[in-house]
Amino acid sequence: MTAGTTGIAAPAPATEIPAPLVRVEGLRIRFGAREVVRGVSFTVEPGRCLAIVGESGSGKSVTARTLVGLTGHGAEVTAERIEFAGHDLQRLGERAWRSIRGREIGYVLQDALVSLDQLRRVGDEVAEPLRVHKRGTRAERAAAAVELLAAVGVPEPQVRARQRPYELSGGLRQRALIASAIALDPPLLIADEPTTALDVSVQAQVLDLLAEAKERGRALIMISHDLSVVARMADHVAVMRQGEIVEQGPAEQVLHRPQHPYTRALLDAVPSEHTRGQRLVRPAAGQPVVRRERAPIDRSRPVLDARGLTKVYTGPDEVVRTVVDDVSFQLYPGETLGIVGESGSGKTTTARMALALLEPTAGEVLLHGEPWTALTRAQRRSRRRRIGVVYQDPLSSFDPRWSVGRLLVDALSTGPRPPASAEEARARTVRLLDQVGLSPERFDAAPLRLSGGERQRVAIARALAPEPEVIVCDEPVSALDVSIQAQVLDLLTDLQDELGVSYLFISHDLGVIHHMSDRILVMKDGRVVEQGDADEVFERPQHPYTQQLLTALPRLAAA
Amino acid sequence: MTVLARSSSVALGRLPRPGTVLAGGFVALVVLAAVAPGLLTSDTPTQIDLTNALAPPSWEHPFGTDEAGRDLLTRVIHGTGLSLGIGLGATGVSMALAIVLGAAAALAGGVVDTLITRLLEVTFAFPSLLAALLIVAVFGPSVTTSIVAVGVGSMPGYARMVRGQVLAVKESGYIEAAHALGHRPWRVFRQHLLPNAMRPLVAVVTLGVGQSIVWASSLAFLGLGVPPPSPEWGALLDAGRGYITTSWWLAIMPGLVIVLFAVAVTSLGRTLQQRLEGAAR
Amino acid sequence: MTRPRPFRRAGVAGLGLALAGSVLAACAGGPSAGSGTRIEGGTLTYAHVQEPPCIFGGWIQQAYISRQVLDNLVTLDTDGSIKPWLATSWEVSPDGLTYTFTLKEGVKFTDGTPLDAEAVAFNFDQWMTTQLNGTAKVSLDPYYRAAEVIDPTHVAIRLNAPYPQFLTLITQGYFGIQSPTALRTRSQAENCEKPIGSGAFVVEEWRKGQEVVFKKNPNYTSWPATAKHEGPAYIDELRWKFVPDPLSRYASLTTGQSDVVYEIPTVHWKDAQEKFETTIRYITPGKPISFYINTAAGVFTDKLVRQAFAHGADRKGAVEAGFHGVIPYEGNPAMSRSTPDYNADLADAYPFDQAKANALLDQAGWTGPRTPEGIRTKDGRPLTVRIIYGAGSFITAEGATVLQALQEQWKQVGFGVELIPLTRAELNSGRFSDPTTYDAWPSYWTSPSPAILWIVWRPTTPEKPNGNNRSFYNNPELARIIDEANTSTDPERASQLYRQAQQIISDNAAGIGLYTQNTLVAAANRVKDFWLEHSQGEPVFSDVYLVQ
Amino acid sequence: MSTAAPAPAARLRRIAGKLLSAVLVLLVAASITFFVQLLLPGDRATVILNIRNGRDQQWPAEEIAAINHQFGFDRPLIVQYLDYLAGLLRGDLGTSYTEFRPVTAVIGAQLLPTVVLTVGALVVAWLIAVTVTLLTVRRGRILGGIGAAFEAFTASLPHYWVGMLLLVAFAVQIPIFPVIGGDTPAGTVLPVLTLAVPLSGFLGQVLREEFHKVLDQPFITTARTRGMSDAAVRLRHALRHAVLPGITLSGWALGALVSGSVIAESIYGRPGIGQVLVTAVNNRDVPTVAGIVLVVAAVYIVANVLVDLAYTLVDPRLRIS
Repeated sequence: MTAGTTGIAAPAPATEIPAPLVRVEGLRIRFGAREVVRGVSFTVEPGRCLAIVGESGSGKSVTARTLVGLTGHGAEVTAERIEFAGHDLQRLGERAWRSIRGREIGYVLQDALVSLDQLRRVGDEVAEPLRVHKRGTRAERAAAAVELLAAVGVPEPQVRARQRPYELSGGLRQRALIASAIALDPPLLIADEPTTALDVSVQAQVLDLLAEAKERGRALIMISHDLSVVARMADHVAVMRQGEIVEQGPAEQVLHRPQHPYTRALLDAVPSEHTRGQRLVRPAAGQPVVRRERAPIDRSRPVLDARGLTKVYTGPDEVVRTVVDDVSFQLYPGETLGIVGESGSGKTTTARMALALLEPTAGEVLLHGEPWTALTRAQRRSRRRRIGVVYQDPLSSFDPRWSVGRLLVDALSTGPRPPASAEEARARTVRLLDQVGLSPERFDAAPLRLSGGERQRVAIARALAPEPEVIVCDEPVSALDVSIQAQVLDLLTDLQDELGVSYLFISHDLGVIHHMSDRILVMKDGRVVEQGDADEVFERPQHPYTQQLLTALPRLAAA
Repeated sequence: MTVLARSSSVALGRLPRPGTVLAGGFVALVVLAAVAPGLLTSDTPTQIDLTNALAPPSWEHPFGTDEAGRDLLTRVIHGTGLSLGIGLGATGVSMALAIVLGAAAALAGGVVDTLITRLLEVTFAFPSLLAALLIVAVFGPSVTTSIVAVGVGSMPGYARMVRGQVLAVKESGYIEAAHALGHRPWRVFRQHLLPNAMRPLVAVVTLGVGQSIVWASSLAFLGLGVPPPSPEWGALLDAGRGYITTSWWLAIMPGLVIVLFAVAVTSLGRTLQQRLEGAAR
Repeated sequence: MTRPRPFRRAGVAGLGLALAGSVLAACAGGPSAGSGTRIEGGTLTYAHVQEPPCIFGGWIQQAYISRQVLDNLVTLDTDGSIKPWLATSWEVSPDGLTYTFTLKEGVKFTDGTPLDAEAVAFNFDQWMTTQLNGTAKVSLDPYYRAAEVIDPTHVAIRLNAPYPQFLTLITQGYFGIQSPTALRTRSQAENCEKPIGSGAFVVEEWRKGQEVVFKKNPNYTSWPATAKHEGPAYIDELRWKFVPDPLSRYASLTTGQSDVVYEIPTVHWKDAQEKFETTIRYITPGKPISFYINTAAGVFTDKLVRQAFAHGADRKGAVEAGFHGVIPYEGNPAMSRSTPDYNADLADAYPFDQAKANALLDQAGWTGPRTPEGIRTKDGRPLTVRIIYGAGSFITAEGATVLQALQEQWKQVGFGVELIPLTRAELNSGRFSDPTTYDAWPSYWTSPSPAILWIVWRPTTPEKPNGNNRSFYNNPELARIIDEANTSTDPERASQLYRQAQQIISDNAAGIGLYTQNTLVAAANRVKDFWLEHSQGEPVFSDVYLVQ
Repeated sequence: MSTAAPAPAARLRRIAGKLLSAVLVLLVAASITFFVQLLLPGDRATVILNIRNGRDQQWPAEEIAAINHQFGFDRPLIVQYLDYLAGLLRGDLGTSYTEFRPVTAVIGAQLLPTVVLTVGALVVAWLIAVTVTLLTVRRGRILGGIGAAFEAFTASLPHYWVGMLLLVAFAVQIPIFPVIGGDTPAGTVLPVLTLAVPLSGFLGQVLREEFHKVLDQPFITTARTRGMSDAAVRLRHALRHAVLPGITLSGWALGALVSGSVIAESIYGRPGIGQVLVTAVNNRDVPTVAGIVLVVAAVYIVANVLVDLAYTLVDPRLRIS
């Protein structure tokens, strides 16, 4: 039997609620002294989707892994009950586990680029569960693989099956990964962050795929940090935090009438058109939303003026790629210009040209109306301090040998008022730290030891140190959890209101962009397809691509 | 994921902790022997006593005595300084060459890079032993020759590594960040590029010392090493090999010392490597 | 890699004594010879040390191996007498200037061409005029004049001066007769790899780096008078393997992978004597391993210092201990005990006497303040002695140990001795021919005849430099005595002059004795009638037969 | 992610470039040897005379002159060099000073045994390394520790020491293998082991390191979630990824193996390039030494091309670019 047929064969009526397929009660997991899951209970019924939501370290992934007996080395799992289809999973031996994995429970990890074996053909990967569970002959399995790929909507499956994962686009890859998970059409499907690292449009398609499995009456457990994604899929939502489920219930209820303050905070933290102009972090429960009031933007003289920026690369194989194609924009004092686009749209390249770290093939950038990219390296050096940068991964932008303090002092020294003495340097650094909401004792800390949020704050502090007029933010929050992201975004807006600095803000996340930007630049394949006032673009998108993006965008409101 | 990573780092199955401790102890002992042999033995390494030649290991002579009745342990201890010196010297030589060539290639790029890479290819294709043979043939066997020969022989490997390192660091975020702050290239090189590129090499160097000593002893085996009566380890081993069937200790003991030292240094080097990698990630 | 072996020099057999001694040693251990049932033919494997570039030539290694395929005019018996080989008889003209040889009838080279007077003459011309075999040349220079064909079976060798040593000298392997046709018509490479002679074996194949395979010559008719049997060789095949590593070499014998092994390490000698019936210790004649003392430059220009050096260390003790009592001490710096006309009075010249050494040094004025290392000085100049030696070649590992032992003792009397081992490349490079490059050089030069004195000690004169006089000791009187001895037709007189020459060398400490060069060979018990030829210890396989 | 295939023209040009650089490498290597040897102390004619006559003495001018003329040493260096290069292009490596034979002949006979030795060693080393790693990596601290310790130990073993011990153990004390086996199969076992054991340590260390990294990869977890057994995961997924750096290393290891073969050959009295090389250097047989360097370099280059091929076979990602 192959998934293709049975998949269509057994549709389950989603109306009446059947008996639970999975029943977990009082699950506790500890690694040595650290207890990472503390008494978690939930059930999943066939044809329904349970979403486990939480931020990193909340224990959601470990919980999921436990259901396939892959909790990890040295894990200590105890529970009042872990049942699958009425069988007690706690008493299973390795052999029994293996018979369940893949056949009874399918598992989808995030980011197929690393979750599929890059050295093997897609077909072999997809069909592996069949081989492992001794289904069919080589030829039959090969055929099945193609069918499966077709079933998950991979175009020209015969070809794809013979390719290797890295030769497929992110979306197709993720589909292939799902295909292999449903190869034996297991009654339970676990998806751990199935759409993270995917562009919105692809994200939507992948979610549809999972939805379809659900329609076929398969139970679905989805692990995600992204509430909006959850909103689209889940019948039932469980919110996890530090190894506990703080709140669970029907999706509609949890997402719209959250009981627990943490859930509420999470929901508020999600940036979107609604959150525009307000802080994402509520001061305290019940208090009114703080709106930001800001001086009107003077659009007479741009700080940054990009004219017809173009970047062309010629690969070693002599294939010419135009990465950025005739991009022009102006950034005015105190303003935030958002550049949004999917991976490979040329956002970052544009940013690096704006920073004059990359020579444009054509066009130029003016800084305060004066030539910038046109200058020689040496001439630029003296002006560099006027334009700072914050990267997505701050850690890699810190010299691993340097302490926070040294990083900032170094940055200060490039500013207009380099500190005269060590004392002054320290004093000003501490002030900087305070400005970005870090305590003075962080001065001697090694960035490696800081949390993601703290690192990004240090990065921002470093960008601010030379008192620049412009800061280029390249995906500054993409690697952060919702709540941390909220804090960082708030920090950025506060600093803007306080210092009147302009941001060239780059992100793939439409919500974030909408929340932050005054004006927006939508990029696709190196071109600007649409630009204009943020609300304008979001409410009345002109370009079909923009429209497509916005429809694909999962929204909390939509649920 | 994080969980797996953490648990695995516990289970990392390289030399177990006690092993590393042992290694450290042994290396420390060797270094002591190198700087102050007098502390470990009272006899002189060249004290000849032909009447007591080829005595098997005993309390009096833990490593036995050689064909001239010299106490082998004493000779091993007194040879330490020389062997260690050769190991360090050779590694130093090769590292110096490697850093200059590798860094130059990586930084200059273009023609210089291609030229240097070609040169390295040549040296790679050139059996290091032949290099040693020629060097010794030109300058005659001596400590310096051994150092140079071994150093030159092991240079290309390091050079490639340095080049790779520098290239990697050159591309890294913090270098760009430093440029973005408007620092001068030289300062960026001095403050960020060089130190960070050299960091992982620390471990490599420790590994190198061990290998260099093994290498130098190989030269001795081919009669190209340090001339007698010097108690350099390789020379001892070479002198002893004729007696392996009759007086095993002459070949086994120095050999063991060499191997154990190399093992110790290697394990330390690897531990160090992991530390550094840990620090970098 | 090949550990360089000494380049042995021409040599006449040692005194009967020497071999007698060794044969005794041989018979000492093991059951009596001749046991076991004899087998027809068979293959014998011989493990040698070093591989020569060519089968024949001027290097002892080549003498050894070419002996298997080439025959000489005459050979040397254990009593030192000359015996017929290719030449059935010979006459010396009264003036001692002409040697007329009568050749064996019907001898053919293995290429079918006749071995006649013309062939012999051709070979003599080759030796004296081409570079292919320089040792043959120096052995006869400057006495040789011409070779003359009288008739197919008679050839006359004419000399410039009487040279009684002539016959002795041509018994060495360097003087094997080759087929002129082959030498003329074939390429140098061919002759080098497969020389054509009339010997008991022919070269079948030379697997470089491994072995030379000899096949027996079924038509062999020209065995020497000293042969243990008449007729072709008993064995069908001789595999002459090259095994540089001493350990492997001896192990190959003990594990039965080889039948005869050359150069048994002295550590294993006792063991070998217990295990094997045939063990031969052959004491090579000629100059023993003795120090050339540089009399032209450095501290040794002063005779007193040279003598102090000689007294300063217990050479005898060191040698006996260092070589586990296998290799005898030799006090005579000029000639080894197995050489004819050996001066036995010098066997213990300069006994160990540090008091005397110190006295001599004081007398020589080396009384300055000693260096921190305890080295004597004179006018601030330290008494340092640079000893160079061919490590692994002239001086084996054991020899080096002996030197190190002596180094310690010399230090006690205030000599700062520096040991400088030299690779073969350095020795060959001729870089140490200059007097300023060393003070002493232990080395040997095996030769069957006292004529060796002429080669080594002939003074260097502007018109005729002597590159072999490594002591740079130019003593006209010594030269006159040696020359007179060489050309004297009266054996008594010659012998007495040779002895006198040795005395002069020793008294002036132009050389200092150390130990004799030996050849230590052992054969597996299944091997019978294996023997060493007497002029320089070439292994002889044409009489060997194997037993069960 | 998917990358367009390079234009054929470009590929051709790149291959041509590689070939050219390879030839260049060879010529440079040979030239270096040629000149370095002229640096050696002493004079070639003297050496040749010494070797031929088994002497170490000074030679009369006329004899030196004769040799100089015979071998053309009396011509200007540059002429000798150009002449040599011209020969190379004709595939003529010159004639050995000491053996009177063309260098090609001198080397030819000896090349195969050395190739057999080195390649054999490489293969055996891989076998040992893979087995040890597969069996010990991630099998708990004890086993893993033992595995790692074994690798660290073997990696530190000097070739000659291993050779010596193996010889004494398995040829002398327990005579399983011949002491002087030449290049017979039986005689090849110990030499191959001599070179393989230390190398296996090196490979093993790299392999183990990589294995650890790979086993933490998500795709390994994916494989497990499909119900795959640990053994299968190691063999079907992890191993292939883990061998990659080892393959690169193998390319580099060849140089070391050639050097090592000199030692192995001398201990076991085995024919091969190594033996010839050392003798030739000792005899200052310039054409032979240069010839050997040329051949070794060529073999090395070819080997590395093969290694690259192997690499792309295992990791197709490298085919592009």
